[in-house]
Amino acid sequence: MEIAASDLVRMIAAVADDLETNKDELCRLDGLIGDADHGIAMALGFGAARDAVTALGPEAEPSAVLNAAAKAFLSGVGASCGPLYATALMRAGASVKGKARLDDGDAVALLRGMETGIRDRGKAEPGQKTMLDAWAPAASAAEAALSAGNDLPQCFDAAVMAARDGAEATRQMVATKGRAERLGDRSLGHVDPGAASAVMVIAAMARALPA
Amino acid sequence: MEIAASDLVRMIAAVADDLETNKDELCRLDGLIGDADHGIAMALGFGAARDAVTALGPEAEPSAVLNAAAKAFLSGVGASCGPLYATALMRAGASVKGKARLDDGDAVALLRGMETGIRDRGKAEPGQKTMLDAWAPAASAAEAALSAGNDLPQCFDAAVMAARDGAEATRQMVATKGRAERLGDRSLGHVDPGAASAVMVIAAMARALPA
Amino acid sequence: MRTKKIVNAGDHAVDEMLDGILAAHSGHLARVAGTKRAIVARDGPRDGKVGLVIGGGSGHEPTFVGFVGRGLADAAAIGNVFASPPPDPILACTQAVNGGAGVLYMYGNYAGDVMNFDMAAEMAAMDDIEVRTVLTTDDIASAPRDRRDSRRGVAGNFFIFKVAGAACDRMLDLDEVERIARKANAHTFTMGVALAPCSLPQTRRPNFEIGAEEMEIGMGIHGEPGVARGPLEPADSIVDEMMDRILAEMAPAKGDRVALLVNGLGATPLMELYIMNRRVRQRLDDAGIGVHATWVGNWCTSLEMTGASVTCMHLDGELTAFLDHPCDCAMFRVG
Amino acid sequence: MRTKKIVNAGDHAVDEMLDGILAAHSGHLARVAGTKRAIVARDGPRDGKVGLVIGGGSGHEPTFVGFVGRGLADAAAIGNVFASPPPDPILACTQAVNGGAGVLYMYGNYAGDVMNFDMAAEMAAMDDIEVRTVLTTDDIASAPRDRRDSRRGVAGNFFIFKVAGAACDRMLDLDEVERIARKANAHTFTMGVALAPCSLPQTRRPNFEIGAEEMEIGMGIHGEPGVARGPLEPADSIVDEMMDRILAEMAPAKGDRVALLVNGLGATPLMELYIMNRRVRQRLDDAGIGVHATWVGNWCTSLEMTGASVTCMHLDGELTAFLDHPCDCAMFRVG
Ligand SMILES: Nc1ncnc2c1ncn2[C@@H]1O[C@H](COP(=O)(O)OP(=O)(O)O)[C@@H](O)[C@H]1O
Ligand SMILES: Nc1ncnc2c1ncn2[C@@H]1O[C@H](COP(=O)(O)OP(=O)(O)O)[C@@H](O)[C@H]1O
Ligand SMILES: [Mg+2]
Ligand SMILES: [Mg+2]
Ligand SMILES: [Mg+2]
Ligand SMILES: [Mg+2]
Repeated sequence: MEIAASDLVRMIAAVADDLETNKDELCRLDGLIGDADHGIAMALGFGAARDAVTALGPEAEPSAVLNAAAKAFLSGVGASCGPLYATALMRAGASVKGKARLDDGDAVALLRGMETGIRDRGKAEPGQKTMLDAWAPAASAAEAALSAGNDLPQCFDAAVMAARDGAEATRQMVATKGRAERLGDRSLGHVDPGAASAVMVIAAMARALPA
Repeated sequence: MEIAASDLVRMIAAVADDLETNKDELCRLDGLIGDADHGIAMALGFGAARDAVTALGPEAEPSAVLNAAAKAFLSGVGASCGPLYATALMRAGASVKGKARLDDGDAVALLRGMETGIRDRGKAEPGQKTMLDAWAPAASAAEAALSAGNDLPQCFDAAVMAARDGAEATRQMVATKGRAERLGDRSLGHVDPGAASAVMVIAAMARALPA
Repeated sequence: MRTKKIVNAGDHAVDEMLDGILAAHSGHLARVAGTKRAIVARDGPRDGKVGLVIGGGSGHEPTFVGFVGRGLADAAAIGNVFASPPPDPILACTQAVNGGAGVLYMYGNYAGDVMNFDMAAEMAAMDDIEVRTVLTTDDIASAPRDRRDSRRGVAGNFFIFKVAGAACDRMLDLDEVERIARKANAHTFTMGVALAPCSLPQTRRPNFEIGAEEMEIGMGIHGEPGVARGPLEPADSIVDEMMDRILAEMAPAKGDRVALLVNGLGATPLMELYIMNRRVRQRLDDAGIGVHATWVGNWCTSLEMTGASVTCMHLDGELTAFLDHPCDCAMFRVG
Repeated sequence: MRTKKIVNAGDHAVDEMLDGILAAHSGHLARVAGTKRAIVARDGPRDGKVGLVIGGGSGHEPTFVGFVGRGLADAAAIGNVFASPPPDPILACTQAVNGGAGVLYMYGNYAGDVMNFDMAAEMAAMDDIEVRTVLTTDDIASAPRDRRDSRRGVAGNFFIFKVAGAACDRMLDLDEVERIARKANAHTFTMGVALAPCSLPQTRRPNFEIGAEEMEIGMGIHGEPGVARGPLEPADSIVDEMMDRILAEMAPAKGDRVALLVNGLGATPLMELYIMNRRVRQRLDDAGIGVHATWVGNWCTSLEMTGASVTCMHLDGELTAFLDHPCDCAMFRVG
């Protein structure tokens, strides 16, 4: 399978749509251990990203699409997820720099690029009850699936499943990063909203892969 | 029957007790067409009156008891019912001035004195949906009962019944005095809280008449 | 289920509040000796100056006590929550601020306040203190225009007291102060809405019931019902309804100027008040009316009621000068 | 069932609020040209002065935008409700206030703000503007004492920004301003409680659930849960719990002095805040601590959250002088 810039545009639009749909549920989750705005910020960010990439000309390369999304996300949102996803998208863009179309390996590298961006910006490690607890296993699962000879949809499916398990696992974690850090044990029993939205992001990307 | 100063003290204490008990209900009524504080003010006022008259020496005359109650009410409360009841008690005191004990006629005159005080201070007429709509028929009913040859408990019973009917009739009235005046038709259907408390005042006095 | 409040015994709330106010603002305020609820300005009352006494029930803070200070009110008599003070503290204020030039009473037009202040004025007369009274009646929703005198006073107190206090501070005589106070009142127009009730510290129960999608239009500041109930509208529609009525009453000419107060009733965030102010300004701009000054905040509250009011004071040169005159109160400063 | 608010579209609330703020306070505030959410003081930034940029999410008004003005912050970058501003408006503020002596960023210690301000600082470095950052961490309930640096900033911002702004206004250099700002933060101690939640204009749903008889202890200012939940106590007990912890951390000597802030979170009436202040003073009096100055009111809010916090700034001569230094902001004035 090959992913063109126009496919990336469609994937980002799919993410934006799903987050818009799930905005309220993400706010509800954030209300339990945070400040109830995560859905708003994510929908705003990917909405801005979608608008920016949709406005690009057909000559834009994949990395240009991801950079445009990163910039729009960064200036459109703020909050915690703004710098995190902006950096993720920027790093994803860097990971596919110079390519006109992405092959399966590039697409999996893109996922890892996003994960690295989040890790670099947030300075979190897995286990601290953040979105990284979805992104890190997702990137690894996609890589493992690719090494095992699977095709890209299968790699993405593996990523989605790993993200979902990772998000679910945050329930058992005590937050030591982000706003929930001050809650101590009171953060137990709740899914991290950033991990929950990460599942939605990856799942929407998977769904919108070119057929 | 004869009413001594000590009986008046007991009657005032009975009023204070009943208002304390019914404070919440009066606040609720006031909440519907006013500012929800009528029970607080009435309980406070008669409570202050009770404390003041209980502290009087045994040599105090009935008019002195009523004057002391009036002063305590006046400085203890404020609101609308403060000046109204303070003036009522002052006028009642004036109406029995110089008497060491009150006979039936004096006691009925005392009720009329209270009514006159409220009327003078508030410049209301019956029909304006105020406490006067209980006090005016009550005083008249007591006078009529006395002329018809009834004893004092019967006169007070007549007053209570007339007050109750009068209060009930305020439901059908549009307020044109007091805080509820600005409501216009929205005051319809609700009993005036001052009329409701007037019933309690008169009923408690009746109950505490000397046996 | 009791409403939630940070209080001790409900019956002590007012006196404990005043203790807290005097602790915080001892540079501005003091109790009149021997009283609990007569609060006088440390700097303000003086010989030859008309004394300004304001007052009313508690629960509207910073109105009234917060407006006591140099250039504004000389003293405030404080009642129970939503209850006029009795004559005693009013009289104590009167005596404390009497500088031989007479004393002006100013307060909202409520039956209870009128009776208590009038009784105090009668007592003051026995001390040979000349007292005049100017009632505030700025709530345009509370009675039709031809019965302006039976309207109640609400947030417009802010402007009306301010102007009168400035007139006193400039040592004008009682006639002149009274004229200016009446003029300030006549030029001030308020309309409010409430979204959710307050509750008294003693009852700890909502003062009224209101539906989840409703608002009360033309609400008073004691939780009294307003003139009508309607569905909760967007901010711009609410403001439009207020401004339609205010502009119709005020009948300004193009180029006229106003002072603005967008007032919160206690539980409405500044965010919402400023969103309202945006629309107020659009409406005034459209009508060609200039804005001399704007205050936005909780200036005349109704405990924790949710809602807001808009007040316009229709200015001329005289009112503007008095409004701009400096004042220095515990909770309000100009200049 | 949606919570009740006076708003138009929830997504427009912040920009409409800023429109309303700029309309009301055009004498104090302006947008940085070409931006929507970078607000700069009309009088403040100047050559040779360290520029002070503050900022954070909306919903805390008058924090942050109300503290922009001569003698305090030079500019504020405004985010969505409870959301850090992105780097763009922070950078625009930085450029607007740069007087060649460096720029200080001050804001509450939240992950989102740190990431966005740090990105802005990196961009400013590319413009050769030297930026330093001092985070506020006054919320003593948010982490143990040995992890002071991971505490969050809450109402104590009021004092900390004020002192730093004064240091800038006195034209001290960046090292000195930074030292004083850090000292101000280290000397400031806040603890809060919440009784009822706020709701965002977009969600119109309570940010958290809380029982009818409960309070949240050690609450943040975004509706985040606090450190514990307990039964609602009388005012004096609540204050005692706060003051026990504040005094234990502050460890004042007899005769020391503090500045006090009794802060409402948005929907708590002044009456309750002053009742709290009464008890705060009793506790300080008992401990032999003097009070230099007291502010009581809604200074750092969380939309319409019900609740309050107490902040003590432990003063010495230097902090006192900076606290007393005049400032003139749209929503806060000293001197
Ligand atoms: N340092 C970090 N590294 C990775 N993820 C983080 C970090 N800090 C916060 N997050 C994520 O951000 C999410 C919250 O995002 P959001 O609600 O948009 O921001 P805010 O906390 O500023 O309101 C958390 O649920 C968590 O997953
Ligand atoms: N002018 C008046 N004459 C007689 N009664 C009056 C008058 N004004 C008000 N009242 C009575 O006072 C009652 C309200 O008393 P209260 O709640 O104590 O005072 P407030 O209205 O000041 O809160 C009304 O229900 C009415 O019966
Ligand atoms: Mg959040
Ligand atoms: Mg009442
Ligand atoms: Mg009342
Ligand atoms: Mg947030």
